[in-house]
Formats: sequence, structure tokens, C-alpha cells
Amino acid sequence: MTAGPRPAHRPGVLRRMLDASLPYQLLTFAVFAAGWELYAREWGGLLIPTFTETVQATAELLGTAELWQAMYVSNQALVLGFGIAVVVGVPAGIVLGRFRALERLADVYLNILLVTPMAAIIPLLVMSVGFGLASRVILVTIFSIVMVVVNSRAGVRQVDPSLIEMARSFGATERRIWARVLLPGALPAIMTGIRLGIGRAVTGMVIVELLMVSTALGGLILEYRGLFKAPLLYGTIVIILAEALLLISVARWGERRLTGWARTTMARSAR
Amino acid sequence: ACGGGGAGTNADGTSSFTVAVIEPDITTVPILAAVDAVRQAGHKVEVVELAEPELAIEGLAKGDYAISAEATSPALIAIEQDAPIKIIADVIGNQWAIYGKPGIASCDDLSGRPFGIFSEGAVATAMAKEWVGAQCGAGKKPDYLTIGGSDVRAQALVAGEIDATPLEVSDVVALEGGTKFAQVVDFGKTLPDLHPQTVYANADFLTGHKAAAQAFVTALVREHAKINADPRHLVGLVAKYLPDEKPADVAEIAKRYVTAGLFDAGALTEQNVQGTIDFFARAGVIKPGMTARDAADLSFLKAAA
Amino acid sequence: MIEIRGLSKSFTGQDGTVVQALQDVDLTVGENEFLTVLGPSGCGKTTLLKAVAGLIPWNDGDILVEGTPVRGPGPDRSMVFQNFALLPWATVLDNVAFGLRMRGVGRAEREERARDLIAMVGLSGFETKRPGELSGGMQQRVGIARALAVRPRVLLMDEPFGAVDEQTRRLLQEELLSIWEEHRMTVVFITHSMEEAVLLGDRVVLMSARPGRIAEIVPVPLERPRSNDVGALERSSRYAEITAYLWDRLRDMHEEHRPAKVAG
Amino acid sequence: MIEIRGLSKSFTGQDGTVVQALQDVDLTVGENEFLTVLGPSGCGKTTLLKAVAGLIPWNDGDILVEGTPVRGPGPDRSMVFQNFALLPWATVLDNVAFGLRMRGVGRAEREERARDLIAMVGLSGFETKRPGELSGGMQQRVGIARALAVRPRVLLMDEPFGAVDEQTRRLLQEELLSIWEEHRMTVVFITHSMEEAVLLGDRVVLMSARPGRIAEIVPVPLERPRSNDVGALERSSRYAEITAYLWDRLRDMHEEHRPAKVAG
Amino acid sequence: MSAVTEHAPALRPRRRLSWRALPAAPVSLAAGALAWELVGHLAGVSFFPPLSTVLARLADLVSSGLIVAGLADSLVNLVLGFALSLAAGLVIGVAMGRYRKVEAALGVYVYALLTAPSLVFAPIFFSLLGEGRGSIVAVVVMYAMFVIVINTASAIQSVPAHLVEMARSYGASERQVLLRVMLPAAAPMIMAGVRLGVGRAVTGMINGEMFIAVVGLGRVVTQAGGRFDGAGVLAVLLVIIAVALGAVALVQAADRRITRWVPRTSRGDR
Ligand SMILES: Nc1ncnc2c1ncn2[C@@H]1O[C@H](COP(=O)(O)OP(=O)(O)OP(=O)(O)O)[C@@H](O)[C@H]1O
Ligand SMILES: Nc1ncnc2c1ncn2[C@@H]1O[C@H](COP(=O)(O)OP(=O)(O)OP(=O)(O)O)[C@@H](O)[C@H]1O
Ligand SMILES: [Mg+2]
Ligand SMILES: [Mg+2]
Repeated sequence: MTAGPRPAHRPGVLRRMLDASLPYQLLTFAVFAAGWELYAREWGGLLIPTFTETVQATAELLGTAELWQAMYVSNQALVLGFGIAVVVGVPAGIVLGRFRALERLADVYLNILLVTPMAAIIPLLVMSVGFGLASRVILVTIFSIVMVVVNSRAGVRQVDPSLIEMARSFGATERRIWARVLLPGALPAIMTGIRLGIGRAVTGMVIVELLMVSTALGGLILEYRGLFKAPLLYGTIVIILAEALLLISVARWGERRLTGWARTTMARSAR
Repeated sequence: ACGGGGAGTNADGTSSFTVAVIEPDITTVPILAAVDAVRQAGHKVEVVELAEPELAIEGLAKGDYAISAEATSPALIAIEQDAPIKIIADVIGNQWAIYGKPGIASCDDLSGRPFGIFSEGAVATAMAKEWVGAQCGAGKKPDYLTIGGSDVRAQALVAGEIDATPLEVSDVVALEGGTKFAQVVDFGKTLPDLHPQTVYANADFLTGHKAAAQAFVTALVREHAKINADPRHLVGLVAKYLPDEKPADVAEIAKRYVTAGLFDAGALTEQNVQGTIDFFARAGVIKPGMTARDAADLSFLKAAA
Repeated sequence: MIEIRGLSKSFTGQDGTVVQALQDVDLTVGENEFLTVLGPSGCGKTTLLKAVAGLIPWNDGDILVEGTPVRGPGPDRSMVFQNFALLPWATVLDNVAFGLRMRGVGRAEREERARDLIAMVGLSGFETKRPGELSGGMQQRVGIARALAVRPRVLLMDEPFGAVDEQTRRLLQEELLSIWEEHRMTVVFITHSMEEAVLLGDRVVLMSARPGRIAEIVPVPLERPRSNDVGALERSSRYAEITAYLWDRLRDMHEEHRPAKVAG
Repeated sequence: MIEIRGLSKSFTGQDGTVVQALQDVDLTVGENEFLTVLGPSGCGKTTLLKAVAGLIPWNDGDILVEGTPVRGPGPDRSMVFQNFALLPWATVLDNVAFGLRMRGVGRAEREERARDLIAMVGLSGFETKRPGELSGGMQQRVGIARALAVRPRVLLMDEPFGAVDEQTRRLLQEELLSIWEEHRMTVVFITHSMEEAVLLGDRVVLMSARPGRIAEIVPVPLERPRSNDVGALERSSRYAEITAYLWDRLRDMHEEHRPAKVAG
Repeated sequence: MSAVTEHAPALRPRRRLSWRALPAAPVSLAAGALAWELVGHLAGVSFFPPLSTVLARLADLVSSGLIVAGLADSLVNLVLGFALSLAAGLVIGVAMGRYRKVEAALGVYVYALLTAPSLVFAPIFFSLLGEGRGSIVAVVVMYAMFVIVINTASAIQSVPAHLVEMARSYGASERQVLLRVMLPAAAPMIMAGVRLGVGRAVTGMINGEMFIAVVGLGRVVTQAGGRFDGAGVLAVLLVIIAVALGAVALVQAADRRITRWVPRTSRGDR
């Protein structure tokens, strides 16, 4: 940013292209793809496909009923588990943010939940709940709920205390304060938590299938790995990642729609 | 690198190489003992422990490891994909059997009941499905539940989550404390030609380090012979290499293995290797057409005998 | 009519130190009186107002509003907050109607009353805007409309014009005066500005800090109504006299307390 | 000495709309002059100051400081920010020494100079405190000390006393005047308060908004030094005259632009 | 929290003090331990033994030296992996926060990798780095780095613009702006990311040790699992959680030192 006269007219086409982010995304993608292709051709083993093979396999997979069946089964756990995480996690986060005493008691467990390697407790879970949908749902919930709780809690803390005081000065009940002040005020942070939570939920969905209940997408991964079908293996992974990114973008879009007001008041905050 | 298999030749003509084992259990112990014998012969051997057979195969194919031992099927798949891998000896005979809740005696009893299997491509899955296809009445089929890991399947059986599942001998013994399981079918009897767990090696290592490879196979055959002569030898080896196992269980397992004659590294022949290949081809794990010659190099076994 | 008798309030800080925010405050605000409160920063003005609003508990003393002891927030009092305290996600209309909604007033009625008040504070046409799109002065007018919408007998205002530029502030003062002259209610108005305290109040309460006490109550003998010509009022000699007096008194208090500022 | 010739600056908003913040501004600030700038919110005062400081690029026109064209920030100018812009993690000493450090002055020398300036603004004893432990007025004095520490020829001040209560503000005004009377330098001082503009300035620049232009330059014929008796000055008739004149002019501008405030 | 007049001034402070005097974490941990013990006894299943059984098993494992040897090995993996994550995470995060183009180029990938179940990349690490320490450290990095990157990037982006402008007005160079203004200003939020990162690093360490090369604590867990030793698995899990909480506490201590200047009220959750 140097001072000095600058032309007043609109930036040219080239400038605007350089300013847009798409070219950089494409550039890194190209570098990444080329690096992958070269590495796999030179040193790749049985489990490392080339980039082009993976693209082919991905396209091929998308045309199979098997994949869509697996997607359907896996996503049942995702939808239910993540739904529970939101329905339980948001109020829990608000409660913890609002009542300090409770929070001091619960804090250790949140920390434990955050650091515990879930892989180690999957057997325990499966043994107690069984191999059905239930244990997959529970695992997805455990994976994602921490993010939702922690962010909702932070969101409530960010709500201007004077707004709560204002509401009380008008005789608002605790329930009304939740519905009309805490929830809307914490919404931006809650949405961030939901976005991070989606990521974790997808991880949970795949991990439980990979380690225990080997059905659906996790089952496909295990099968392709067991049969050394590397391109299909990574094709499946690409599809899972794409789904996660898609869900996150949807959450982002919803976030923008729901929390448009935040942009006018926090013009300078992140992005 | 001189020679294949991540192996090198030392100045005094001895070799140094790496052996990969997967989550060592009782069946792996004779291999560890054989490695020690090879070390005594002056070779330098490193042992690494890996979590998945696929990783070991990958390392063998790339030449990072010289020898590994686990499930046969991934090795065959890799060989099919032109990986330089050869089967050289047996780890253990077909110890798989389907166990069920008391009262389950045949395939028909399992119709519509939860039946635990490992993922597609695994040998136990293939055996179980073949058995179901052959034995079950028309339209009768168990409700397959895919569960990773034989230990978890065993737990699930105890907890009543599933009605039957294929298990290894060691898991059965470890769980038999309270409940007795009913053996529905013993694959060791129905499929004696199938060798689900074998020792395999990098092909370049085999040509470049004949002496070391021979020393290993010979030592393994000898260890198996000692165990068959006296099961307590296995108990001693387990105490040495896996100090955490319960000695009582180990003694029981050893007895059963020896009774069934499962420890016999030299049991591999052209015929039963071909039989094993054909089994996996039937199960759709590999394509038909592979021969025992492509997959195995039994010359070391012959020399050891 | 507000009666405050022997009010004391202390805060225990996070480090365990105790701050005596108010000590033995006695004060009676007459029916429909416009009372202004001046005092150095941290002397307990906000604390006093919140106690009257029923928003904070206190240690000792009594507060009666229209003869009834204060036990919590009530529909007879409403407050205009120093920092506006508008809901950033709600429209102007919803913000003004907020107090009514909290009291369970139905949608149609509350929107009608809100629209009336929006018109009264001169914001017609801005009903669907959000606070982020308004200037500071407009935001404060929304806060005032919200407080008036519930038709309180007592209006409590905490430095309502503190964050507003001088021109806007003048407009708002004139508007507040004419609203009060028309609707009459009891007002307690906190400010940092002597000029404002004199311009608006029937009496000016001067508070001193550490512990917060009432130092003096200065009557303002300027005639009403004052809203028509504030400029002329400001040039009158009586106005200048009172302002100068307040200035001296405050400067004394300020000097006394200057070293203590480190702590705040 | 600052010469601004034909300065224009527009901003392109995120939605693509173009705001003309400054249009064709011509202004010369004399050597060691104290110039104050008044104008409605959003008229481009901050933009003008930042352009002189070399912090933002502009579209058209020239700015010369002591005859040299401005191409970026330089050691001849320093700025006092409206919101203080202190580093919250650094002590008072480090904050005051910040500008010197950026210029590569060695530790011993910069601490010595910083201590001198801390003494000058009356903050001795607070060297190791952090901004969070200071009152608003003290924070702003740190900002002023930091700006003076680099011994600038030109001091640019953007509403430096906006966030400070009236008593403190008066003290700071007196201090600034005596510093300027002693050390003499060119000062451009932005404010919202007419009283302040008149009290401090040799001339008052009135700006109008949308687009930002200079509406009028009003000379202030009050004698110097003014720091000894600010109170007497305020009671003088000349002071009242100028203030009243500015008040009228600003009210006109304000009325004109009232609808446009929605956009800001 | 209702506004009730209190005529007994002395009462309230004392009550509040006694509340504070109770250390929250130990109290709730004790409650959790009790619940575990009860549920364990009531359930009476081998895979969920009561706490006392688990503790007894833990004592066994410790006295046999297994835990200590495994722990030492694991900690080396953890420290190496976390140090790498921290360094790379800070550099990438700062670059992404400061330069829009870097963010455009890398943003999608960082989010994708944050989401990805890192275990599925095990074969890649294995192929690149072999079965040794390298792969496990890579898994740790995979788990820990991206949280740090994302937090650092948004911390840098939300540094108040006026501080940067102030520094620039005193002629600060890009490097000086970064070192003297942006990093300190972003420190609290960066540290929040580091705190999440260290927790994830512990998870990564265990998963790497369980699913690539079987070493360290991961090996102890795997073997206990293979023996149907539920108490053993939980005992090792307790050790892992203790390690993780210890690591988090260390980071928090560092955090408190680094961000001492942040006023207490805005310190948020700590
Ligand atoms: N929640 C609180 N916890 C602890 N101390 C408090 C609290 N609220 C106020 N205080 C202290 O009580 C005293 C009075 O505060 P109060 O907010 O009433 O002052 P004020 O007169 O409104 O000041 P200002 O003019 O700056 O708004 C101050 O010393 C303040 O530090
Ligand atoms: N970074 C920016 N992007 C877009 N528009 C801007 C930017 N900075 C300022 N403007 C616009 O330029 C105009 C002048 O702004 P400036 O900050 O100079 O006003 P000001 O006179 O300092 O106002 P105030 O008295 O409120 O500080 C305003 O309309 C503002 O909206
Ligand atoms: Mg106050
Ligand atoms: Mg400005």
C-alpha cells in the first residue's frame, strides 16, 4: 500500500482476474495434481494410485449403485448423529455459557471429550450398544458435539451482557431471554461450531465404519484396500471429502443468510 | 541398495534385512524364534510390527521388507498385480471354524440371524460365504453383519450381538471361560487344502540372499517341529516374546494347535498352494488363471526338509 | 415518585477486594420531576439507576416506587441504556416493540404502538432497518422509543446522549424535552455534561465517589417549557451561573480523585 | 508547512458503489500553524488526515510536506489516533518508544527519550503499566507522547479527545496547548467540538460532506498563549461570536445532510 | 439472579467464597469416578469394568514397566509431531491470514484436510515415510496442524486494522508489522488454536501407533484389546487422557504467560 496518485477508473480485466481467488485455487490444484501424478508414477506402490487413475475411478464410482447405496446408509448415521449433536449441543452450550457454576463442573469433561482418542473407545461403545445404526449415530454425535458445545458456549459469552440486562429490565422471563436474546446473539458463533462439527461428524461417520461396523462407505474403503484397488480406494475418499466440503459450504451459505446482521456490525472481523 | 527386499550384504557375506510382522500373536511366535535363529547365524535382522497386512504387502512389494507373514489373500492380490512377492512357507494351517450360540448346529439354524463376518476379500468371509452357499437350503441366508477384527467378533458373540461367526482357535480359548460355544463347522476339516496364513518374501531378496532366506525357512521348520514334539516349547516361546499373555490360556491353545497339526511350515505343496489360489479365485478375490508357480517358491522348503 | 432511603451497595471484585459503590444514599424524586445526576466517573450513578430499575440486588436500604418496594424489574419503570443495548439482529420495529413483546402484548397491538413511537422520535420510514445501518443518534432514538413504548411511569436514562455528536445531541435534547412536556412522567437522567444537566433538569444531583454519596442537590430555577428555545436559554445569565457553579464543584471533586484514577 | 492541491479520493465499497470521500481539496497549512478541522460525520476528515500521513493512496492531486511530495509514511509526520491505537500487550514505556523502535533507535536512547515524554505528559510512575490499567485520558496521553517522541515536524491528530470525559478533556487541551507553545510544530487537529476547535486553532477549517470539500476557513483572532487561562477565554465575547457562527454553519450543513445519514 | 434486596450484607460474600473454595475439576472428576464405579458394578460386563478394576490393572501395567516404556516412546512421537505442527501451522496460518492469495490457494485444502478422517491417509504416509517414527509423526501433524492453521489465519485477519495502520505510520516494515503488531495481537486466538491442536495431537499419536506401526502406548492398547482385556484398554486410555490433559495444561500455562496482558473479563473460557 503505497501512497501516491492512482488511476481513478475501474481496475482492468487482468487486475480483476488476479484479485479473484479462482485462479489461485486452480493453480494450487494443478500443482497438487501434477505432484501426485509424478510421485505415484515414480514411487507409487500398490496402495498409491496416480492422479488420473483416481479421477477415472471417482467418475466410475459415481456411476455405480453400490456407492450411492453406501452413501445412503452412511449418511443416515451422519444426519441422525449430527442432528442430535446440534439439538443437544446448542442448548447445552448455552446453558454452560450462561451458568458459570455448571460450566466449572462440566469443563473437565468437555476437555476430556475433546482429547480422548475415540478410536480406542469404539469397541466399548459397540459392545454396549450393538452393531446397528445406534452405535454409529452415537459415535457421530460424540465426534461432533464438542465443537458445537464449545462454540455455542463462546457465542453466549460474546452476547453483550447489557442486552440481557435490557431484556430483564422489560421483565423478560428466562425462557424469553433464551429465545429472543441469547440464541440470536450467539448464532454466528453457533454456526461456526456447526461448520466445524460437520467436519468432525464426517470423520466420525467414516471412522466407526472403518474400525468396527464395516458397512457402507467405511466398508467400501476396507474392501478396496483389502483388494488393493487403490484408485477406487482413493476415489471413495475423494467423494467423502467432496461431501464434507459441500456440507460445509451449505452451512456457510446458511450462516450468511441467518446472520446477515453480523456483517454490518463487525465489518472488519475475519474475512 | 544391493540385493532386493531392503536387504544388504555385509562385508563378511552375511545379510541384513527386515522382517515385518502384523500385530504379533501366538501364531507369529515361531517366526520370531526363527528370526533369532537367523540372527545367531550372523545375519542382521530387524523386526517391525505393523497394524495391517496391507501395509506389510506394500512394503514387500516396494522392497522395504524382505519377509512377512500373515493372511495369504493380500499377497495373492499383490502377486496378481505383478508385485515381486513369493510365498515360501506356511504360518499355520486352516484354523478357522464357525462358532455359534448353543443350539445352532447347521446353516439353516442361522437363517435370518445376525452372522458376523470380516470385510469382503478376507479369507474368513470367503469361507463362510462359500459354506453358506453350499449348505444352506434354498432362500435361507444369515443376516451378514460386517465387523472388523476377530477379537471384536468374538466379544460380540459373547455379548449376544451376533448368533455365529468364524473364529480363530486362540480367540475361542480366550473366551471360553464362561460360555461354551457350539462349533458349527470346522474349516480345517472341510477345506484342508486352504492355507489362509503363509510366509511370503520379496522375490529379489530370495534370489539375492539365498543363504539368509534358507536359514530362515530352515529355522522356522525346526521351530514348528519342536512345538509338535512338545507343546510346552510354544508356551516357553510365548513367555519369551509375548510376556503379557495368560499362561493357562497359552497352554490350552498350544495343545489344540498341536492336536490339530496346525503348525507345519513344510505343509505347503504345489497342490495345496494351487488349491488355495483356486479357492480365492472361486471367491472372486482374484481372477482365475494364476498358477502355484507364479505365487510360490517352495524350493527353500524342499531344501529344509 | 421514587423514594430511596439509606441505600448502600458494595461489589466484591474477582480478586476479593470490596468496592463501596453506594453508601447511605437518601433521595426522593417527585411525581413527574425531571431529575438529572452528575458525578465523576465511577461514583455509582449507573449502580443507583440499576438498583431503581430492579436489575441488581443491594446490601442495605429501601427503594419505593409509587409507594411499592422495588423487588425486581417492573412495568412501571423502563430504562434507556448508555450503550443503546439494541438487538443487532432485529429491525427498528422489532427493537421498539421488544419491551411490549416481553410483556406478552399481541403482535398487532405492539406493532401499532411501536409505529406510533417510531413516528414520535422521527424515525418513520426506518422501521425495517437494522441498528447497524443507523447512525449513533438514530440508534439512541430507537432506545428511547423502546423505553417509552411500554408507557412507564418512571423513565430511567443512563447517559443516553453520551455517544452522539454535538449537533445530534442538541436535536435529541429538544425532542426529549418536548416528549416530557407533553406526556409527563418521572425521569432520572444521568449525564457527564453540566450543560445538559442544567438544560434538562428540575434539580441536579451531584454525586461524589469512593464511596458513592450524594454531595449536593442543586435546584435549577429556569422556567418551563424549555424545548422551544434552547439557544436563548443557554445565553441567559442564570444558566451561566449554575453551570459555572457546577463546574467548580466538579473540578474540586475531580482533583481530589485524580490519583485514584490509576485504579480504574 | 503542508500544501494540498486538488486532492481527490474515492472509495469503492464492497458492493461496488463508489463514495467520493474527498473532492478537489486545496489547503495550505502554514509553518507551525495549529489548524483545526470541523465537519459533519463522514465528510472525509479522517481520510484527509490519513492521506497527509501517507497511509492511504489517493486518486488525484498532490500533497507536499516541507516541499517534498508525500509517497508514504515519513519521519517528519506523526499521527495521534482517535481510538488511541495503543498496543495492549506493551507497557506505557514500550508504547511510547514504539515509533523510535520502528526507526531503529537503540534501546538506551529510545528509553531515555520515552521517559522524557512520559514525564512531559504527566505519566511518570506509570512506565510499567499496560494500557488496560489506564483511564481513557491517560491512554490518550500515551498516544500523544508516542507521537511526540519521534520529534515530528508535523503532528496529525484525529479527534484525540473524543472518548474522554469533560474534565479530563479540559486538562488535556491545556496540556496540548502548552506543549505546542513550548515546542512549536505544525498541527492538524480534527474534532467534533466547536468549542475545542476555537480554543485550540489558529484557523478552523469547515468541511462539508458528500463529496467531502472545504466549505470555509474561519480565522480565530484570539491571542496566544492561550494555555494559562482557558476559562477566561471561554467567557470572552469574541470566543462566543466565533462559536455561535460555527454553530450556525454546522447546523445548516447538518440539516442538509440529515437524510443521507441512513447510508452511513 | 433476581433482584432481591438483601439485608444481611455479610452473608453473601461468605457464601460465594465457600463456593469458590471448592475446586471444580476435582469435585466433578470425583463424581464421574463414582458414577463409573457404580455403573461398572451394575453392568457387570467384561468390556466395561468398574473403575477400581481398571485402576488395579493400571497399577499392574505400570509395575510391569509396560506403560512407562510405551509412554516414553509415545511422548517422543507427540513432541516431534506437535513441534512440527506448531511451526508449520503458524507459518501457513500467518501467510493465509495476511495474504488473500495464499488463502485463496490453500483455503479449500486446509478445510478438506481438517475434515478428512486422517486414518485413510495412513498408506500414503507409509509409502512416503515407511513404518518408523516418520509415519506416526506425520499422522500427529495431520491431526494437529490444520486447527492451528485455521485459528492462526482468522486471528491474523481479525487483528484491529488501526494497530497495523499505526505501526505503518511510524514507518514499520512488513516484518516489523508482523513481529511487533500482528503476532502479539493475534496471540490469544492463536493460542486457542494451539490448545485444540495439542489435544488433537494426542489423538493422532495414539491412532498412528494403533493403525500404522504398533509401538508405544498404541501398542499397549492394541495388545490389551487383542486379549479381550477391557480393563487394560481403559487403563491405558486413562493414561492417554492424563497425557492429553497434561499437554493442554502446559499449553494453557504458556498461554497465560504469553497473553498476560489480556484484561481478565475478555479472557473467555479459561
Ligand atoms: N459488576 C461490578 N463488579 C465490581 N465492581 C463494580 C461492578 N459494577 C460497578 N462496579 C464498581 O462500582 C463503582 C460504581 O460504578 P458505576 O458503574 O455505578 O459508576 P458510574 O458512576 O456509572 O460511572 P461512569 O460515569 O463511568 O459510568 C465503580 O467503582 C465500579 O468499579
Ligand atoms: N475503507 C473505506 N472503504 C469505503 N468507504 C470508506 C472507507 N473509509 C472511509 N470511507 C467513506 O469515506 C467517507 C469519509 O470517511 P472519513 O472516515 O474520512 O469521515 P470522517 O470525516 O472522518 O467522519 P467521522 O467524523 O465520523 O470520523 C465516508 O462516507 C466513509 O463511508
Ligand atoms: Mg455509568
Ligand atoms: Mg473520522
